[in-house]
Amino acid sequence: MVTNLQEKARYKGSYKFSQLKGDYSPEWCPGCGDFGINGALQQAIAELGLPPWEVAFFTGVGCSGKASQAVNTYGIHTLHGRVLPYALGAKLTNPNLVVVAAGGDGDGYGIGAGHFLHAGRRNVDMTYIVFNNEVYGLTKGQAAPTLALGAQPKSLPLPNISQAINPLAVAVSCGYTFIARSYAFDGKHLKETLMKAIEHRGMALVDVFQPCPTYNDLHTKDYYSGVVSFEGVEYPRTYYLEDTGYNGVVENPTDPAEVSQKRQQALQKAYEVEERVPLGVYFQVGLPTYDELLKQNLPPLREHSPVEIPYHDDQMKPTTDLTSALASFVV
Amino acid sequence: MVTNLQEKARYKGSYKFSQLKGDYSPEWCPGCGDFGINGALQQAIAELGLPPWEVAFFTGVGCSGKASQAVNTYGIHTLHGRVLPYALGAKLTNPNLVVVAAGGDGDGYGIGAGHFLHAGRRNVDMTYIVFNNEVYGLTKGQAAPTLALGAQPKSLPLPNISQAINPLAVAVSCGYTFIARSYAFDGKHLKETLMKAIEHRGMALVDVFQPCPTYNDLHTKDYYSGVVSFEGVEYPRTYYLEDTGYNGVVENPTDPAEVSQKRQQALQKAYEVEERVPLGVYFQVGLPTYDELLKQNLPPLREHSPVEIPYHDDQMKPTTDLTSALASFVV
Amino acid sequence: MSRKTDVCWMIGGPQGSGVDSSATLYARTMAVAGYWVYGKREYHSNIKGKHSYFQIRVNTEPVHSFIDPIHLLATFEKTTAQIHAHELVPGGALLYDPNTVDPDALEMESSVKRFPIPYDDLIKNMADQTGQNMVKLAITKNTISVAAAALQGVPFEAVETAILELFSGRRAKAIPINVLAARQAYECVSRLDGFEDYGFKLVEVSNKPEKGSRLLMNGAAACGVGKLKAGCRFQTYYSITPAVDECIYLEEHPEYGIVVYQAEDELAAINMTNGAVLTGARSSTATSGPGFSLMAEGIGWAGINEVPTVVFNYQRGGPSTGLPTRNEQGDLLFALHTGHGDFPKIVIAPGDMHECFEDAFYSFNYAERYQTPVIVLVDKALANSTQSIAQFDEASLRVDRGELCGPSPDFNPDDVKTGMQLYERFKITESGISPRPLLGEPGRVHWLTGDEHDPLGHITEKPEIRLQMMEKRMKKLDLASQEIPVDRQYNFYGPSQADVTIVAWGSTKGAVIDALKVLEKEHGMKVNFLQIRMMSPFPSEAVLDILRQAKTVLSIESNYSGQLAQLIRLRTGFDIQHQVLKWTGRPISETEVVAAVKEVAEKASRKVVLTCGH
Amino acid sequence: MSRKTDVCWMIGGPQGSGVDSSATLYARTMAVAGYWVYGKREYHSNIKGKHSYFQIRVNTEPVHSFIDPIHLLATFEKTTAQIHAHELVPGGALLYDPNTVDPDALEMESSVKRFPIPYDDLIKNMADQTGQNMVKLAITKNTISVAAAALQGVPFEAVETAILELFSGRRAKAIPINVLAARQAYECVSRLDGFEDYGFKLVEVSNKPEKGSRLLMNGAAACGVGKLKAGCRFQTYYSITPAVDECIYLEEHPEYGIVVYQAEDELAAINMTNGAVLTGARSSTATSGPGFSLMAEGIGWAGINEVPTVVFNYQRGGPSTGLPTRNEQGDLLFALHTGHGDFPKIVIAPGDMHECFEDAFYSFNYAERYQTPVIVLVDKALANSTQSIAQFDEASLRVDRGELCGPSPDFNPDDVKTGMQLYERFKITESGISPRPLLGEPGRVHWLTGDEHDPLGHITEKPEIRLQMMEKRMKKLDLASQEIPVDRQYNFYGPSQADVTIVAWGSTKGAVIDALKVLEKEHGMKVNFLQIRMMSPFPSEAVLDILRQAKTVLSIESNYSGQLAQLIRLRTGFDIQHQVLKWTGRPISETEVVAAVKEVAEKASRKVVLTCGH
Ligand SMILES: Cc1ncc(C[n+]2csc(CCOP(=O)(O)OP(=O)(O)O)c2C)c(N)n1
Ligand SMILES: Cc1ncc(C[n+]2csc(CCOP(=O)(O)OP(=O)(O)O)c2C)c(N)n1
Ligand code: SF4
Ligand code: SF4
Ligand SMILES: [Mg+2]
Ligand SMILES: [Mg+2]
Repeated sequence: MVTNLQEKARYKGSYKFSQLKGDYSPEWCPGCGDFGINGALQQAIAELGLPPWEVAFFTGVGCSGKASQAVNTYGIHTLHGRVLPYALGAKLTNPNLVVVAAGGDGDGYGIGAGHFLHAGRRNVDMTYIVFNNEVYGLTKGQAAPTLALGAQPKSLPLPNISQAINPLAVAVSCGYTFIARSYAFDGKHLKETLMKAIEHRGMALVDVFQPCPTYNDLHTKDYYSGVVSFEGVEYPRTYYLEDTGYNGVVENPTDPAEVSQKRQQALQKAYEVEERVPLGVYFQVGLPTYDELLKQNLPPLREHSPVEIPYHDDQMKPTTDLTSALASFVV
Repeated sequence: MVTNLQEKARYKGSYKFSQLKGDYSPEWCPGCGDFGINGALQQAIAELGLPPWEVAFFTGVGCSGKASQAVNTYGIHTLHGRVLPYALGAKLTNPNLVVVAAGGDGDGYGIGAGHFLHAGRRNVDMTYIVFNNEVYGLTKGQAAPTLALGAQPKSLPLPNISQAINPLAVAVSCGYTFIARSYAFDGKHLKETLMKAIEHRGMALVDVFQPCPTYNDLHTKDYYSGVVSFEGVEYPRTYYLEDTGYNGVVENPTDPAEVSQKRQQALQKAYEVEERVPLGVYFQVGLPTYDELLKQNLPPLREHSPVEIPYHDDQMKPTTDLTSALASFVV
Repeated sequence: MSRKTDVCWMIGGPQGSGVDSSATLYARTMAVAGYWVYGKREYHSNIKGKHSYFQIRVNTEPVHSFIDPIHLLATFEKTTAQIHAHELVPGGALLYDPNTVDPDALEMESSVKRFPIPYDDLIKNMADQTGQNMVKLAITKNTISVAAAALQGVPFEAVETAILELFSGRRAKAIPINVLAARQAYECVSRLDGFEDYGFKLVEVSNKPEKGSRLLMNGAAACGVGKLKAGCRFQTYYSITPAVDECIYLEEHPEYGIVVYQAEDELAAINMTNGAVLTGARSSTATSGPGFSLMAEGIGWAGINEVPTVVFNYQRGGPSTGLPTRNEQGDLLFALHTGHGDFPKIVIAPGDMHECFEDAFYSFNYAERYQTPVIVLVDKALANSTQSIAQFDEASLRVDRGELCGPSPDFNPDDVKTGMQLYERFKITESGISPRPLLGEPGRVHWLTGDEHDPLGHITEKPEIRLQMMEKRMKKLDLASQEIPVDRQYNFYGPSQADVTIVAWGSTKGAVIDALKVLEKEHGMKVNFLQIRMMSPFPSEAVLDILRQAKTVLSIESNYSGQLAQLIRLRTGFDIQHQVLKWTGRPISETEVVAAVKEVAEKASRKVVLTCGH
Repeated sequence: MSRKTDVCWMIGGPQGSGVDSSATLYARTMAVAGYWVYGKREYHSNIKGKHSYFQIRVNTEPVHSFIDPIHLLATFEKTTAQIHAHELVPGGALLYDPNTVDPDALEMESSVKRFPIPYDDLIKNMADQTGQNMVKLAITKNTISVAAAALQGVPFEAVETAILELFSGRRAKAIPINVLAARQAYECVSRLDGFEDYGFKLVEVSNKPEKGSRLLMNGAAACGVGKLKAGCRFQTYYSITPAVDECIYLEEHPEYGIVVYQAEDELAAINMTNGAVLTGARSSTATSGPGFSLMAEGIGWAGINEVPTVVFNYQRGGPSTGLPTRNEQGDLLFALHTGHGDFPKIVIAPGDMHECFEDAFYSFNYAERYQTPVIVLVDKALANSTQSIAQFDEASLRVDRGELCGPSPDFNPDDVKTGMQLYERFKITESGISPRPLLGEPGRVHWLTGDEHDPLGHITEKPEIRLQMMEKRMKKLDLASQEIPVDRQYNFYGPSQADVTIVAWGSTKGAVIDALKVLEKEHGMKVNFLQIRMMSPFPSEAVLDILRQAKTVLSIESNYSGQLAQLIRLRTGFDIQHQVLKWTGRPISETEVVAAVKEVAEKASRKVVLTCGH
């Protein structure tokens, strides 16, 4: 996959991921998967050698939302459910930024569902990480839209009577060009997945299973690191898609047959979470990004990004020539 | 499929659909597909013999939104993008109503995308009709989220640079239990599809292709009623899924294999819109509805619907006994 | 040493460590012993680890607020001792864990009595006695802290009864171990040095309230109870602090058949409520600042469609996400003007538990009678504070459903046409109120729309209809103003002539009520108090009358800009010259009110900024 | 018969039938002929079929409003004639299609001159001459209507020039047929009975403005031009009437590189704008009532994070969906109080095209200088009305980006640590303003959060920081109040001493300005006018000064509740005794202002309700 990230990788090896760990403590509960995700993200950024000040890390509101406060890049803790609009606004005006958005499953698939869906349509070059813990952590464990029908984690007084959405299938259905899943405490896999997502040119979703020991006693660390018995044989709960020969990457994006086949394969795989849990890249396709398409429509963007186009001189006199703007009004 | 609609079908044959056509003129443009959809809905209601006053017809805001104003049932023209919450609120408090929601593709898949997605999770027993014309009609033809990447209907100054979502695939991914597609000017098929949707117990989506002659010159009436040439043979543009042996109905909802197979089939079919356009029921499964599940959790609902539970006497004295509500506070 | 009538206990600790249960038990113990209590809860927007505390004032008379000084600080770790020890009055008591806290290192009055509690020993003891696991037993530290009741001269029976009452149902199996823990601690404290001459033991209550005659609860629950009494059948919410407490309370009472629906966002919450109300089911939604900001459009739809929707906004520290778990009265002006365009809103703000219950009950009456949205402004301090109160007065309540037209009398089930008859939902009437049909009623077919409409509910842009419809809707507020009893619009406390007149609203009421007594008794000041309950329609004339007669008017509010003072100026032209404001997110105490009134009286300060509380 | 200096032309017809293009052509024709014009557009929320009309006032002097009586009504179907004929002045002219309209059946002044236009014959003629299809030619009916210019004594050259100018680029191929249509009609009218003695021919303009010295445009475009001049690089919107007009205008100018992003809803629109602003790109969003109601939360986030976001709210008839295509000034109080909690907002309201341009330009300066959201309130009448105006004054404009700290001077690309240095984005300063870094700048790493925060932008719930941060943010409004030039806060027109002082805002300005002249000249009344442009921070002292000196104060607003009058009372205590209000969704005319002022002066009416216009 072609990436514009190479030129950004100026600081490979020049700092350690631990330098990205700030003084601010997000005060997550002991054993919370959020620690794992934040750590992996710091590692991914450091390993990619990105200049931290060119990374803009946006988060929603929730336990997960505090992640942006605890990483020493530009960190923007936005509003509940609105992380994607913020991230998109920044990326579209300054494409030079590496934009990473993250938030809870309530944040992203619940109140933010509309933006989640529409971000797929735009294919802006950025990464979106969802902390999938099946609950609303920060408000004390209500059902998130990822919680299965009938499930009753310890925080719920009564069983959940709503179905879960399938976020990966939704992502496929609305145009995400990179769709992956990982697990908060599989540090290596998560870090690598995040690196791939950041390197991907286009809108990338990484859904991360995240144990919430305080409220979710169904899908715990033990659950994910446990085994499944199938016809007498024991298998680890999670496995890597790549290990099974699965290849989610579209080799030739202009071949509709391949795109369609890889898409259907992803949709099928997205539903295989009942027993064993596949991790990895479900789908990836290289399509023109929104930023690129914008240039076709707006000539000045071919030379400057929006934030760079000049509009005043040293004396702060505005330099924009209004002739063409006013042409049709002059009498 | 079991339905509770039989008992409602008290007025079969006792009125004509034309009696449902009110005095209010929605003032759609000549040739607009909205006429077809509204007519088919009136026919479906009349043919099912529903008492019109027990039908609550909710719509969003747009050209399509005016539909509820032009049918002589209870008609509620809600807010742009919010038709589903309104409809759900009414159905959950008075399950005796036959609730039909409708709106534009901008309304439902655009600004209303979050509700669209979450309505799938709840499986409330109601019908949702989307007028899919690929544009924002009432605000003069901007791109709706159903408009394909690169498309440029006559209302757009520049080609669309966002991808389209696949509404049927999204619906599958978030739990709709009835998913169908029809066409505004295929009156018979549309009427029958709407009848099936209304009869279905659970959340039903009917996505209807709707020509907008004023702004959408890509997918016109001529387009849909036209033919496709394939290897020298001409086929009508639209065809019925059922005619090809396709069966979207899950026969045994408790059989995960069948559910999964029918779901994948629907997901696959949802993407076959490029050349020929399949109409019909893509997917249907009978699952407990939200209204039913609520009864498990709330004992009084087993006897009364929420709106019926009494709470005052003839003298308007409140009759609710607060003993159990206050029990834990009494000292 | 003479016993006291008014003392204040505090417990603190990391969030999630059981501070709340400890306080609940302590409060109940005191109530069981016949005292009146008021408890204030402070916590971070965090699940585990950050510092939280609970402060409980105990009094021999009914009490409505807290005071700043504390007499007894119960701690079981270091942070609490470090943060709060300085708040202890001279001669107060510090309970601490000698393993983690060195009292000499604390900033506090030297006369504070030190009571080391050997938590680990006590727990080890219990483990030995019961054979239970020490780690599991650690949670009983909270019960141990409660045993400080001994220091206040409260008999152990009260603690035991409180435990029995609290651990009911599923939790009953925890009774023995908690009783054991409490007893050990009680005895341990009683044996400690300084126990006897600890100076803040409580006077025994002489006219002990009858058992069962009172309630010990918070404002969120009081609102919930009021909704149940009103027959509310549908409550939507999207989890948010502090509104979620009311919703959880309602969820815990499935026996009333109220559907509590966790919506996907607040847009769904408000609009589902609007939809539900149309069927005739009394329905409401509850939210806080950020969620309330998302409801503006939906409230407007209810306004133009004359839909009786009830919205509870539990105010917290703003703007934006702000201080999610802290107190503020910062949404008043926003609530009054929420939604674009002009439409009638009824906005009320209860000031205590009884008013929470009443206003929750009456909000549905107002909504249905005036067919317009009602916004109830609660604040976090009211929602989360615990108070012992007299039982609610249910006898005087009456349901008012407003004008309902009912199904058409001409309806004949055999004649479909009679069911299909149209109905003028928005008929122009003298009062502005048009009899309301419900979805599903035969012979009442009509339309609703967010657009301007004619009497049938059909969209119209005709200027002459527009003219009438706006007037029709808006004049319902005049009617409400006339009909709603005056004491539900405002309350007046204290002498009719006074040196200072306080104006306040919401949770601050309690502190002012209590301060009036202190100001009179201890400072010889004549102060009276105008509490505003109804913000829209505003009781302009009455308020102006009162303020015009007042010598010195002083407003007290928990917000930066003096929003009630602004509202008063907007509605009456009266410009309040002295404003007492607090915006640290911490509620206002009796202590602060007393001091502020004195400051204004003595120095004529234009603005007094309160800052007490951690 | 003496020629006139001021006449009013109207055209009407079903929506989608070309009424707008006809009016555009007519207005340009008149401008080309040297006149000054003001055009008002009325249409339904509908795509095709419903009645719409356009009214154009032509004057030999600059004109800023419309008048109610019309002198010439151009129709090509029945409805328009039926609805509007009665508005014709005695001796006015009706152009009609004799095939569809029977003038005898119309309610109108008997002295109105009737000019039957044989549309079908004219079109048939053209078809014969050009060989083109008659159905396609039907659209030229609109061009034909314009030819009524003949009646007003305007030379055909003006029509022809206007056609040439309008049909440029892709549309140039339509020139010949339109010129032909116009010429035929012009000649046809000139030959009709009554042509010669039609009494409302126009005086020729003596001091004809130089060609190219003026602009003929509407307020939405003027705002768009102002944004381009300001260097706005990112504009989000979600289509809505009437805000969408500004967005379409900007989309049509890709040459400026402004990204115009059609978001999925208004929540995305406002929050994307907030995100974009962080990079330093000047960004804004535009919406109307329902969309604005959805932006409250996002605006609050900008407030607490001191983000210079610019929001244009194009007011239309509310509440709710209301009257989507009609005028209202109903969002003032909502805009001032939008969003829960207290945070500083700058709210301005331009009153004419030049102010639209200016305010659009300066809104970005204000936003960046005071680092807080700016809300610009336009109204539909201003947005959609066409006016001939002098060219914009660009020379005096200066960009003010406020305090930007820029990248760290210590940054050394070879030393990653220098890039990672932290920066106190929310440093507490005297003025409340902290120098602002932009995302991506090395050595300026900091955080933003909707929660209360410390100088670095880390969440805090510490009371002492909260205390300061609220003050820091809020006091920026005081600074704005001091710094922003007075004439951008309010304008004062007319004699300093007057019998009546009018207070108004927004689009109503034009009608008042024009009415002042009429009141003086025709009624001998001394009237002056205070126009408020800046609603927050409010110029309280200046306004109170002016109003205190006034004899009779009268406010004129296009809303039900007199929102500006309320604001004035809120901010100054001054209670305006006479209110002129209009809430039919139709803008206020010069005619109405004149009549209302006279009524108040003569009868001291407390409330005058205006209702003119269809
Ligand atoms: C508009 C709005 N509504 C509600 C809230 C309250 N709230 C804060 S966090 C949260 C949900 C958190 O759940 P999730 O997004 O899954 O994150 P998690 O805590 O599980 O990481 C909610 C509802 C809010 N901040 N804003
Ligand atoms: C909150 C809000 N934003 C914007 C609008 C303006 N608006 C009215 S209809 C419409 C879109 C209509 O498109 P669609 O939903 O596809 O319906 P159609 O007209 O195509 O039937 C919009 C954006 C509105 N009414 N409310
Ligand atoms: S509540 Fe759950 S998600 Fe939140 S910090 Fe604790 S463990 Fe993590
Ligand atoms: S604009 Fe399109 S959708 Fe709207 S009424 Fe006209 S044809 Fe129908
Ligand atoms: Mg979560
Ligand atoms: Mg559409």
